[in-house]
Amino acid sequence: MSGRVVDRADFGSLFDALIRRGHTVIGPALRDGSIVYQELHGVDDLPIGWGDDQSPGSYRLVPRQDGALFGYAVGQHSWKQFLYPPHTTLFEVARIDGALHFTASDEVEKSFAFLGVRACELAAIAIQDRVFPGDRTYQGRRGRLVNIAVNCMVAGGTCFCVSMETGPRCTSGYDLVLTEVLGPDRHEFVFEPGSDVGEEILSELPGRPASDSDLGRVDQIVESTASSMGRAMDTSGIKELLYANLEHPRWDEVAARCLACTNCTLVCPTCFCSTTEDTAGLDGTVATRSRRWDSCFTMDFSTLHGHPVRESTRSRYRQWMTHKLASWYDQFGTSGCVGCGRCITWCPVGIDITEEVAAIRASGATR
Amino acid sequence: MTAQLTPPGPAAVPEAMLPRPFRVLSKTHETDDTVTLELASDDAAPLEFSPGQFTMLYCFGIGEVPISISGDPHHPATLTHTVRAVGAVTEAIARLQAGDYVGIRGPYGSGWPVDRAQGRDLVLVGGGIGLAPLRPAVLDVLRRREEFGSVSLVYGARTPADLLYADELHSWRSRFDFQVEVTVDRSEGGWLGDVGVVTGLLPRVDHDPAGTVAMLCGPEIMMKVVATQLVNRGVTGSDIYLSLERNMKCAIGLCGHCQFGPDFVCWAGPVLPFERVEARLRVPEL
Amino acid sequence: MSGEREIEVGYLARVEGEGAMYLKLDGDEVLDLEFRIFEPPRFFEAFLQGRRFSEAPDITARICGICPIAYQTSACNAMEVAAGARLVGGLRDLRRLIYCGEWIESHALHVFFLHAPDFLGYESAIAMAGEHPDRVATGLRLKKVGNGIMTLLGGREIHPINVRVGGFYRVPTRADLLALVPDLEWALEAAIETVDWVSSLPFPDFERDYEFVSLSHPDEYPIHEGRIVSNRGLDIGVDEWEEHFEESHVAWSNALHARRQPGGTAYHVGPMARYSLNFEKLTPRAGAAALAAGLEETCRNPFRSIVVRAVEIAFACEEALRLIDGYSMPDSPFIHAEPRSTVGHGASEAPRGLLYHRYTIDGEGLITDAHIVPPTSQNQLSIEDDLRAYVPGRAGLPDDRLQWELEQAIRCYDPCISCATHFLDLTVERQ
Amino acid sequence: MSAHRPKLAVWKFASCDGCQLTLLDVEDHLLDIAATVEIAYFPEATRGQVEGPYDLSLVEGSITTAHDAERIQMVRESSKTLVTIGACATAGGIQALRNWSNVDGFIEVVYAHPEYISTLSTSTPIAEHVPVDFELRGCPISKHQLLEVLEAFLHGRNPNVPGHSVCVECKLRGTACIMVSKGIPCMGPITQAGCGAICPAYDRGCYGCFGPSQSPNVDSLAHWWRGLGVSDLDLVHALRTFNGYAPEFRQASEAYER
Ligand SMILES: Cc1cc2nc3c(=O)[nH]c(=O)nc-3n(C[C@H](O)[C@H](O)[C@H](O)COP(=O)(O)OP(=O)(O)OC[C@H]3O[C@@H](n4cnc5c(N)ncnc54)[C@H](O)[C@@H]3O)c2cc1C
Ligand code: SF4
Ligand code: SF4
Ligand code: SF4
Repeated sequence: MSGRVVDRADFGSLFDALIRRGHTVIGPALRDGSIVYQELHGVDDLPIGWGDDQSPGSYRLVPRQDGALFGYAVGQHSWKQFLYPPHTTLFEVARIDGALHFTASDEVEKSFAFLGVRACELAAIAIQDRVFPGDRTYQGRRGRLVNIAVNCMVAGGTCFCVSMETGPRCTSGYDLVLTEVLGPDRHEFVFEPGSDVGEEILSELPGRPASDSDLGRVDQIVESTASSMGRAMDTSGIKELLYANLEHPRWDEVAARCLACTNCTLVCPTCFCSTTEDTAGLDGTVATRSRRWDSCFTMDFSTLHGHPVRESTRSRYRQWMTHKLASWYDQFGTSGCVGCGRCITWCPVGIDITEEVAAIRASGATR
Repeated sequence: MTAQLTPPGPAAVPEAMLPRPFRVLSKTHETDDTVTLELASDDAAPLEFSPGQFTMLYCFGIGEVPISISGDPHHPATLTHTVRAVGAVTEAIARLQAGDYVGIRGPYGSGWPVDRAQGRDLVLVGGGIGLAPLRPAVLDVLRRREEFGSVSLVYGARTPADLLYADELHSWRSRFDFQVEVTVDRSEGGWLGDVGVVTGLLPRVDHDPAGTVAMLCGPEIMMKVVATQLVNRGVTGSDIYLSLERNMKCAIGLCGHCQFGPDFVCWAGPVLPFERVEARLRVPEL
Repeated sequence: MSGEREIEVGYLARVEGEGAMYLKLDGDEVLDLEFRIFEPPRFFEAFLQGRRFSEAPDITARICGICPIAYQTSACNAMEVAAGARLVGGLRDLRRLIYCGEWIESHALHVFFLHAPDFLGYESAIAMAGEHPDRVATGLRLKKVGNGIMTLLGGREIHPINVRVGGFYRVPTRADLLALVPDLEWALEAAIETVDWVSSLPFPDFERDYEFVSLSHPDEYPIHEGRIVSNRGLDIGVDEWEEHFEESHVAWSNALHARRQPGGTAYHVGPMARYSLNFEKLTPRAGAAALAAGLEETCRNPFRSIVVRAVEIAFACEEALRLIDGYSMPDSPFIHAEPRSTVGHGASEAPRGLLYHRYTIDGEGLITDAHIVPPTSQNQLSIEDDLRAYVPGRAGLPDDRLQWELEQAIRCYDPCISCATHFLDLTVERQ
Repeated sequence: MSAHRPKLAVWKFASCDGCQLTLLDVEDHLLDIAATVEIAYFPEATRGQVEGPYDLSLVEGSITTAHDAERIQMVRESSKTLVTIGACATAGGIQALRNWSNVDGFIEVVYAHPEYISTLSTSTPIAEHVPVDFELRGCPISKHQLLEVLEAFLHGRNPNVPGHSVCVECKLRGTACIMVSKGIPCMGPITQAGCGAICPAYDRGCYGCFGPSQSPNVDSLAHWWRGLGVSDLDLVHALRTFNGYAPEFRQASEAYER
C-alpha cells in the first residue's frame, strides 16, 4: 500500500488508531508560551494555528492564520526525555543480615506513539539507538515505539538539517510519515507508510489514495523548506578540522560568552551523558542507585582525585563541540549533531554552533 | 522507502548496571591508607579476567567506583582488589571487614597485552597505587616466565611505608629472572634503597629497546615522562602501554564521563598504547 | 518564700529573634523585670532604602522564616495602596488563601510543637511523641496541609517565590486548587478535634484586661487586610497607625517597644485579640467549636490562646475550602501597580498579630524610607506586664518550676517561634 | 545502624530562622530523624539540652556581633562535623548588605538610641571564622537537600548536592526556558541548583537564592540582561540580595556599580 490522503476533519482518527493499539500518544502541545512534547489525548491538544520565531537565544510563538497543525519547527523538548528519561532507577538493594540483595529497576515499560517526529529527530533517535544498545530502559521503550513523522513545512530560524543531511525530508526510521498540505480550499495530510505497523495504521484511516500530484506537492513543500534553512554549517573534513584546532584562540573567545549552564547539552536530542546518585534512606536498610541526566559542562563531570580535569569553560565547550562534531564519528560512526538548532535557540546567551565552526574554519589550522 | 529500524526487544538487553553480591573473604593492610581485599561471590562463580582489567565496586548506599583487579588471573575464583582510601567510597571500602558484602560488576576494559611481549623483553613501570593493576600481569608472566625475554619492574612510591605488596616485592627481587628496581620520593625509617623518581632508575633496566614491550601505570604525568624517555631510548610508541584514569559512572560507555578525546577510557581503555594517546596527553584539560 | 532573688534567663533566644529575661524578686514583689531582645540587629529598614519597590516583598520575607507570607502581604499591601491598586476577585482570594496556609502551618507548629508540651510536661513534641504519638502525628499532618497550600501557591513553604506586588507571577488553575480539598477537609475535622483536646489542658487561672488591637473587616475574619480596631474604641485606617502608636527604644533590647498613643500604654496583638474583636466573623464550624470548647466570645487568659489558635486553624481550613470553592482563575496573574513619589501603608494579621509596613517611594520607584513594626515589638510591654502580674501568686514555687511557668507565659505569645523561651539559661540568685 | 545515636545540635546566629524551620518542615521524616539521631540541642524545637560534644552541628546565620564571633569558636570546638545551612551562614545573608554601607548610618535609621546597639560593621559567613565541613546553600535551604545531607552524614557518603546551575533543574523538570521563550531576565545560569528550579516554573526569573554556581560567568549573563533592557542599577540589585556577599556576585556587583 502506498500513500493516502486524510482530510483535516478526519485527523482525529489517527489518535483513535494509536490509542486503540494501546499506545500513549506523545506529541507537540502548547504549554506556558512554548511548544513542548507531552501526552496528547486528541487533535485539539496540538498547537493548532501556531508557529514559532527562533533565533539564537530567543524563541517566540507566533499565531498563524491557516490553522496548521504542524506549522512550527522543533521546540526545547526532544523525544529523548521519553526514551531516556531524566531520572531512572538503576537498582534497589536490600541489606539483610549483612548480605546484599540486588533487584533491577522495574521501570514501567511504556508503549509510546510519537506523533510529529521531524526528520532531524528521526536521525537523533537513530543515533541514540547506537549509543544505547546496552541500555534496558532505552531499549525497552524503543522496542515498543511507533513513530509518526512529519515532513517539515517550515524551517526554523536556527535549523540546519540540510547541512547535516538529516532533513527536512524523513527518509527512514518512521512507521508513518505525514506532510501537511494547506491550500485555499484544502487542509489535508499526505501519509506515507514506512513499516508494516505503519501500513496497518494507515489502512484504518479514512481518506483517499495519494495521487502523483499529491506526492508532487509533498516534494514541493519539502524543497521549499530545504531552501529556507535558518542556518548552515560546512561539514567538510570537520572532524580533522576540529582535531587540528584543539588550541585555537576561538575557544577562549567563546568561553568568554559561554555560561557553562548546560542548556545546550540537555536540549540536544543526541546528548546522552548521565551521572549516578545513591541513597540509603535514614535507616540504611534499603539503598537505591539511580541515574540522571548530566552534562559535560559541569565541573563535577570530569572530577578526578577531587579536581576537575576540565576546569576552564574553554575546555568544557571544546569537549562538547568536538564530541558532537568530531569524536562522535570515531565512537559511533556518525555525527553527533543532526542540525536541529536547539542548542542555538536555547542557549540563554545565543551561542551558535554553526558560527563557532565557521570561525574556526576561517582561521584555523587545516590539519 | 526504508524499513523501520528494528532495535533489540526489551528481553534481549541484560541489566548491565546490576551488580553481583560478593563477600569479603579477607583484608590485608598494605599501608596506612591502602588495603587488599579478597572477595568471592556467594555462588562461587569465578570472575575470569585479563590482567589490567577493572571492576565497578559498589558499596552499600555510598557509591560505586572503578577498581583494578590486582589478583592472579589464573585464580579467578578469588577476586582481589587493592584500594587506596581517598574519598567517600574508597574509605568505606577500606572499612570493610571479612564477611561484609559489596556489589561487583565487570570485569571491564582492555587489559595489558601480555601476549604481545612473548619472546620479547618486558618493562613494567608502576607508581604508587599503580602497582595494583600491574600485579596480575606480573603474576601471569612469572607463571610462564620462559615465554618472555628479560622482565623488569620499576616501582616508585612516596615513602618506604607506602610500598605495596612489600613481602611479595621482596620475593620477586630475590629471583634471578626478574629485575626489580624500587625507589621512594622520601627516605624514612632506615631505608637503604634508592631515593628519587622512577625515571632515574630506567637507565639501569636491562632490556633491548627495539624488542621491548612496556606497561605503565601511575600518575598521568609520571606515565607521560616515562613513556617519552622510553621512546627516546628506542622503544616504539606502539609497544608502550599506559593505563589511564578518568571519572567513571557506568564503565559501559553510556555515561560519557570517561571520554578522553575519541576514546571512552572504560572500554577502549583503560590500557591504551602511547602512540595513540601521545598527542592528546599534550593537550591540557582534554 | 521571701527575700530577694534574681531570675535571669540569659538566652531567651528568638522572639522575632534572640531574647532573654531578667527578673528580680523580693518575696512576692517584682523589683525589676526586663524582657530583653538581643537578636543581632539586621537593619532591614536601612538597606531597603534605594531598593526598588518591587523588591520589598522578597527582602522583607527574610525578616522571618516563620511567617514570610505575612511580611510579603503587608509589603504588597503597602505598595499597592501607594499605587492606588486593589486586588479583587480571584487574585484577592489567592492572597487570602496562601495566608490561610501560613496560619495553619504556623499555628499547628505552635499548638503541637511549642505550647502543648508545656501543658503536658514535656520538653519537646518529640519527647511527647512517645506517649502521644497520635497527637504529634496529627500536628505534623496539619502543618503539612498548611505547607501544602503555600507550596502550591507560593512555590515553596518558606520564603515563597510566587508573591509579587500586584498579585502573583503565576496563578493556579481551579483543578490545581481542587487537589487541596481532601487534605483540607481532613484538616478541618482534625482542627475541630484539636480545639476539643486543647481546651481540656490545665490552664492557670489568670486573666488580664488587655487593650486588644487587630484588623477588622466588615465581612470577614481579618487576615490580609482591614481597618485597625481595639476594644477601647480605636477604629482607624492603616495609614493612621503612626498617629495612634509609637515605638520607643529601651536600653535592654534590640527590638523596639510599641505603645499606644496618647498614654504610652501596653496593648495586645495576636490570636486572642483577633478572636475577641472578631468572634462573630468566624466561619460557622470554627465559631461553634470555640463555644463548644467553653471559650467565651472574649478570651483574656493568655494561656488559653492555645485554644484560640486551634480555633483559628479550624477557621483557616474552613475559609480555605470556601475560597477554593468560589475560585475562578483570574485572567492575569497580577495587576499593574507601580507606585511613584508616594507613601504606602500596609498591614496584615501575621499568625502572631498585626504586622505594619510603611514605605516612601520616590519618582523612580525606589524606596527612600521604610518602617516595619512586627507583632512581637507590639506585644513586648504586654508580655512584661503579664510576667509582673503572674509572679506574685507563684513566688513560692521552686526556681526551676517558676522558670518553666514563666517561659510558658512568654510562649503564650508565640513570640515568633517560642524557641525564645526554650533557650533559657537560668541563673537564680537569692539574697 | 549502630546503637549509638549521633548527637545533633542546631545553632542560630543572625538569621530569619527559616533554615532551621526547614528541619521541622520535613514532616514525613521528622520522627524518623529524631529516632536516628539524638536531638541534643535545638532550642527552636526543644527546651531540653544535652551536653556536647556534638557529632553533627547545623549552623544557621551569619556573624554580626563580637559575641557571636566568639560563640562560633565554641560551637566549632564542640562539633565533630559542622555544616552551615542557608545563605546567611554560607554567604552572610541579606544582612551582609551592610558590608557596603556605613553601619552607624544604618543603626540611626532603625534605632532611636544607637548607643544601645553593639554590632560589627560586617555580616560574614561562618567559614570566614571557623573551618566548615560542608556548606548547604539556599535562602532558605531545600528540605530535600537537608535530608540528603543528614542521610549522607549518617552513612558516610558524599551528599548529592551538585554545584551546577539552576538550568539543569529546569531541564530535568521540563520547564521551557523563560529567558529564551519570554525574555524574562533569569539568574539561573549563574545560580547553584538545589531548589528544583522553582521560579522559572512559576514564570519568574531565578533571583539567585542559592548563590553562585560552580563557575558562574556573571559578565556574560549581565551583558545579555542589558540587552533585555535591565539597567546597571537593577543588575547590582539582582546580584546583591541574599548571597550578595558571595565572592563571584560581590565582585560583579562592585564592577557594575562603578
Ligand atoms: C580504571 C580505573 C582503575 C582504578 N583502579 C584503582 C585501584 O585498583 N585501586 C584504587 O585505589 N583506585 C583505583 N582507581 C581510582 C578509584 O576509582 C578512585 O580513587 C575512586 O573513584 C575515588 O572515589 P571516592 O568516592 O573514594 O572518592 P571521592 O573523591 O569522594 O570521589 C567522588 C567520585 O568521583 C569519581 N572519582 C574521583 N576520583 C576518581 C578517580 N581517580 N577515578 C575515577 N573516578 C573518580 C568517582 O565517581 C567517585 O565516586 C581506579 C580508577 C580507574 C578509572
Ligand atoms: S548539537 Fe545542537 S543542532 Fe546539533 S543536534 Fe544537538 S542541539 Fe541540535
Ligand atoms: S529559565 Fe533560567 S534557569 Fe531555566 S533554563 Fe532558562 S536561564 Fe536557565
Ligand atoms: S529558582 Fe532561583 S530564586 Fe527561585 S527558588 Fe530557585 S534558586 Fe531561589
